[in-house]
Amino acid sequence: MNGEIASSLAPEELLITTVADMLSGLRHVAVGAQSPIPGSAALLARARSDGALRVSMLGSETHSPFTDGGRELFDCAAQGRIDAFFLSGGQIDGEANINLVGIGDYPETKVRFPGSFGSAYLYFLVPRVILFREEHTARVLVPKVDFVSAPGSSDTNMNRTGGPHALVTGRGVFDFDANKRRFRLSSVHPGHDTDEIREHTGFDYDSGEQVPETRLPDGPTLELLRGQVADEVAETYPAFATRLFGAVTAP
Amino acid sequence: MNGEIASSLAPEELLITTVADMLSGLRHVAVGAQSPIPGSAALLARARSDGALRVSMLGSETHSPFTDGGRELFDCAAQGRIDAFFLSGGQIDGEANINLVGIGDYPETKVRFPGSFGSAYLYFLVPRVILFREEHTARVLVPKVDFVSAPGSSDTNMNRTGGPHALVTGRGVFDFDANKRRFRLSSVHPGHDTDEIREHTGFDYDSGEQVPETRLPDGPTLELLRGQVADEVAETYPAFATRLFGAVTAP
Amino acid sequence: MSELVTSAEDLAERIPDGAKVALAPDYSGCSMVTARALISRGAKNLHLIGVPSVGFQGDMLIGAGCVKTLETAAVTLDEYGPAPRFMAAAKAGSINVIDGTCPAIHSGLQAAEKGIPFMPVRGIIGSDLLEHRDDWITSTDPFDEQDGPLVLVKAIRPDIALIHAPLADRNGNIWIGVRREMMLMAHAARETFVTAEEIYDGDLLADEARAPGTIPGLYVSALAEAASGAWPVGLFGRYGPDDAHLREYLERARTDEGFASYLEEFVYTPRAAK
Amino acid sequence: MSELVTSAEDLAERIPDGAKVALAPDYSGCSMVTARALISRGAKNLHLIGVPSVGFQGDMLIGAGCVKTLETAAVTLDEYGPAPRFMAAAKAGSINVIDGTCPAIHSGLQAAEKGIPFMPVRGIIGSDLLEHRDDWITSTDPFDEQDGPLVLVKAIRPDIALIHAPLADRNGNIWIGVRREMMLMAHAARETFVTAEEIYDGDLLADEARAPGTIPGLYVSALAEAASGAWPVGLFGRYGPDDAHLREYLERARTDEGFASYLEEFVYTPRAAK
Repeated sequence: MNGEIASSLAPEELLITTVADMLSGLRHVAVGAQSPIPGSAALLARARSDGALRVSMLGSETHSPFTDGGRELFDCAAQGRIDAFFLSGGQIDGEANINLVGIGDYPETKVRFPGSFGSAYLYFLVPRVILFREEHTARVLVPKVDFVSAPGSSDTNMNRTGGPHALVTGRGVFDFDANKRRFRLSSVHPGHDTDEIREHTGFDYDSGEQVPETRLPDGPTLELLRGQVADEVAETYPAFATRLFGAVTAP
Repeated sequence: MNGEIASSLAPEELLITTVADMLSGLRHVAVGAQSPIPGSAALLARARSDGALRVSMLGSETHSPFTDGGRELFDCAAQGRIDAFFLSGGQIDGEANINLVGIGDYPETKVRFPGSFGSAYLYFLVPRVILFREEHTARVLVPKVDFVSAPGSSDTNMNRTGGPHALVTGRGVFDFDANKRRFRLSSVHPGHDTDEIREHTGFDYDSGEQVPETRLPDGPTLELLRGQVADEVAETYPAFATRLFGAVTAP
Repeated sequence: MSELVTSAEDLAERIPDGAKVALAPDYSGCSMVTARALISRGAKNLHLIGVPSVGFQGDMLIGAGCVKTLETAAVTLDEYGPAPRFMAAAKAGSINVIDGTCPAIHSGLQAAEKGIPFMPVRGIIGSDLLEHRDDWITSTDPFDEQDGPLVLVKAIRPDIALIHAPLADRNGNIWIGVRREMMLMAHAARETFVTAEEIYDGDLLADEARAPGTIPGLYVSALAEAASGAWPVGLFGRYGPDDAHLREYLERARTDEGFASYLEEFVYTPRAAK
Repeated sequence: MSELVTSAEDLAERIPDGAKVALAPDYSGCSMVTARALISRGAKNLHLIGVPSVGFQGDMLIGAGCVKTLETAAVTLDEYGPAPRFMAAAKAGSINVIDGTCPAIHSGLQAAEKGIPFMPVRGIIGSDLLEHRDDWITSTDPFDEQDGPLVLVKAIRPDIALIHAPLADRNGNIWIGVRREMMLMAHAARETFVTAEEIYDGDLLADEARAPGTIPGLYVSALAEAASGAWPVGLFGRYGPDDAHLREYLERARTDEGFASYLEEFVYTPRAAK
C-alpha cells in the first residue's frame, strides 16, 4: 500500500498532507489569497476534523467568513481567534526573518518584490505561522534577508503571541526553535536527501544524525484529498485542482 | 397677517421656526433620538433649503443615514461632516456647561439623570451646537452645574472645533459669546418679558437695553411647517405631530 | 463552532456571576428573554456595559439585584421617562456606576476588537467624567505636541456580548442589518451569546444580500431560537415596543413592592410573550 | 449632496494633480474606467494609497507617469505575476514607494475616520519597514509600561477615495456589500468619487436588505454610471477578470514600448469595454 501511495503521490499532494498534519487540533485556520497548497491543506485538515476546524480563505467567495472589510482578518488575529496562517518570502533567513520587499539596499532594490502585505503584523499574532515556499534554493533561503518585512523572533519584552512554527519547502520540512532562533531539519521529502538540502540552503540550521523521510499520507487521507477536498479546492482554485487532481485515477 | 399668525401659533411652532432659522445655510444637521422640536426644526430647514440641507435623525427609520452602527454619528462629527446638533441638560449654567449626570455631589447624587450620552464629545466637534430645553427655570438654568458632562468652553490649546451656538428655551433665546464665556439674551418669546426671564434664570447673562421679541414665522413658512413638514415629522414622532398639527386649521 | 442550544435559559446558565456583559440599547437588539432568565436564575454581581447605553433591560437587571457595576453613557427609557430601578439604585448607592460617553465606549470596544491596549478619543477634556475614570488618561499627540491634550481610553473587553437578532442560521451566523454596534460587540467580546427570532435554513454568509449585515458564526459561542425574544422592547424591522406593557412596568417599578410583583408575574412565572 | 455626473471623464477632471487618492485592490471595487480617464487627461504627481494594496490599476497609473508617491502594503497582480510597470519604476527610482503593512493602512484610515491623530497597531517592531516611516512612532502602553513597545501610526486622510461599485442610487448611496474597505475609505477621505455599474431607481438606504452594505450618499461627492467600469479586472458578484486581456497587458507592459502601445490602443483611444 505504502509503495502504491508513494508511486502515485504528486509532490504537491505530499506538501498538502504534510501541512494538513500541522493543522490538526486547531479551531481556526486562515489562508491568504493565491495559496492553493496551504488552502488545500486547510480544507483537508477541516475534512478530517469532523467540523471542529474552521477555515477562512481570503479571496474565496465560499470560504471567506468576513463581513467587516479588509481589516477584519487582522482584527480577528489580534483577538486571538486565528490559530494558524501561512507566510512566504522572496527571501527567508535562518532566523525565520522574511523579506517580501526586495533584493539590494532598500529603497534602491535591484529586484523589487510585491511588498510586505500583512506579514509585519500577522507574524506577531498568529501562534502557528507556517512558512511555505516551494522553491528551496540558496537564492531564497539566505543567511540574512536584505530587508526584514517581518522578524522571526522578538525581544522578550515584546508583546508577541505568534511566530514561526515550521518552514515547508519542496525538498523538506524545518521546525523552528524559538529559543535558539534557529531552524532544525525535521524531515526530507521522498526523492531528496540531507546533503542536497544542505547544499541548497543558504542559512545554517540544526539537524539530527538521522533525519526521517516526510511521512506519506495513508490511504483514507489520500482518498479524502482526491475526492471531497479536491472538489472544495476547485471552487477557489479551479486550474490548480484540475492540474493536480483532474487526471488522478479515482481510488 | 402677523396678528393672525401670532394668535394661531402654538408655542412649539415658534420654537421650531426659531431653531430652523439657526440651521439655514448649513449642509448637514444631525438630531438625537427623542427630540421632536429640534427634529421638526431640522426638517423645516431642509424643506426651505431646496435640497441643500441633509438631515440625519437618530431613531428614525426613514431619516437615519447611518450604516456603521452606533459609532458612525460620532466618527462623522469628527470628520467635520456635521454642522449642527442639539444638546440639552438637566442643568445648564452661565458658561454653557451642561449636566446630564445628576444633582448633588457625584457619585452620591440626590437626583440622578440618565447620563452624559455623547455630549462630552459632540460639544467639541460640532460647530453649531444648539442647547435646547423647554423648561426655563432657575432649577435648570443654574449658576454652576453640579457635574460637568460637557464643558461650554475649553482652553485655547484644546483642539476644539465645536461648541455652543445658542440656548433656546420656552421663554426666549440666548446667544453664546465664546470669548466672554457668557450668554446674551437675544430675544424674548411673545407673552414673556425680560424681567420674567431674569427672574427664572439662575445664571447671570448679558442683555441689551431693548431685547427684541422672537421673530414670528411668515405665512409661507407656517404653511410649509403645518403641511409637508408636519407629515414628515409624523413619520418619526406621530404622537407629537398629531398633538401639535392635528387640530390646526389647514391654511 | 457555534452551539445551537435549546433556550434562553441555557444561555443564562452560561453567563456566570460576575461576568462583564455587553448589552445593546433598546432600539438595537436586546435579548430580554435572556435577561429574564438571568433574573430567574438569580445571577449576581454582573458588570453590565451599555453599548453605548442601556434601557429597560438594564433597569430590570439592576432592580432584580443582578448588577454590581454599570458602565454606560446613559440609562434611558426614552419617552417613557426616567429609569426607576436605576435611579433608586444610584441613589441608594447599591450599584457602582461608571459614567462614560458614547464614543469612548465605542472606541474602547474598537480597541479590544483590534487587540490594542487603548485608543485616542477626541473631546472629553474639561468634562467631570474624566475625574472619575482611571481607565482614561490625558496625553498628547506624539506627532504634534502643539495639537493640544487628548484622552486615551483603555480597551473594553467584555466577557460576553448578549444580543437578540431577527435572524440566524445553523452555522451561528447572525443577521443584524445596519445595527452594527452588535457586530462591534461580538468582535470585542470573548464570547457572544445570541437569541434570534427565527432560524434560517441556509447560509446567511452565502447570500449576497444578507452577508453584509451578518455577524459571522466565528464570533458566536451559542445561539437559541426565541420568538419575541426582545419583548417588551421592540426589534428593528420586526415589531415595535409593547407600549402598554412598558407603561405598566414603569408604573409598577416606581416602588420596591410594585417591582417585586412585576418580577413575580412576568419573570419568575414566565408567561408567553405577547 | 452627491452630484450625478455624466462620465468617468468628469470624475477624472475633479481629481487634481498631486491629489492623495485611495484605491481598492483588484478583488474589491476598482474604477478602472476612471484610471484610464486620469491617464488620458495626463494626471501628474498623484499620491496613491493602496487599501491595503493595489493591482493592475496602480501598475497602469504608475506606468503612465501619473504617480509620484505610492503608499501601499503591496502591489500584486496575484496569479498573473509581478507587476511590470511598478517593478520598472521602483528599480528606476522614478516613484517614491512608502512601504507599509495592511493593518497599519487600515488603522491609519480608521484614525482619519475618527478624527484622531494616530492609532496604536500591534506587531511591526523589528520590521525594517519601521526604519523608513516617519509617520510611525514607537511608544509604550501608558496603562501598562510592562506591556512592551507599541507602534503608533499616524492618521491617513486621503483627499479622494476612488471606487467602483455594482449599484448606486440617485441620492449617491453606494452598495458595496461586504467590501467594507470601501466604506472605510469613504469615511476617511475628504471626498469620495464613485463609478457604478448601474443606477438603481430607489433608495438603497430604505431597503432593509441593501442598507447594511451601503455607503451613505453623505460621504459621496460625485457619481457616474459606468457599465463594466472595473474592466479588465473583475467586480465581485458581477463579473470576473478578463483573463486574456490581463495576460495581454502583462505581456505588453514588460517593455516601455509595449506599454506605450497598450495605452495607445486601450486608453488614449478608448474602446468599448468587453
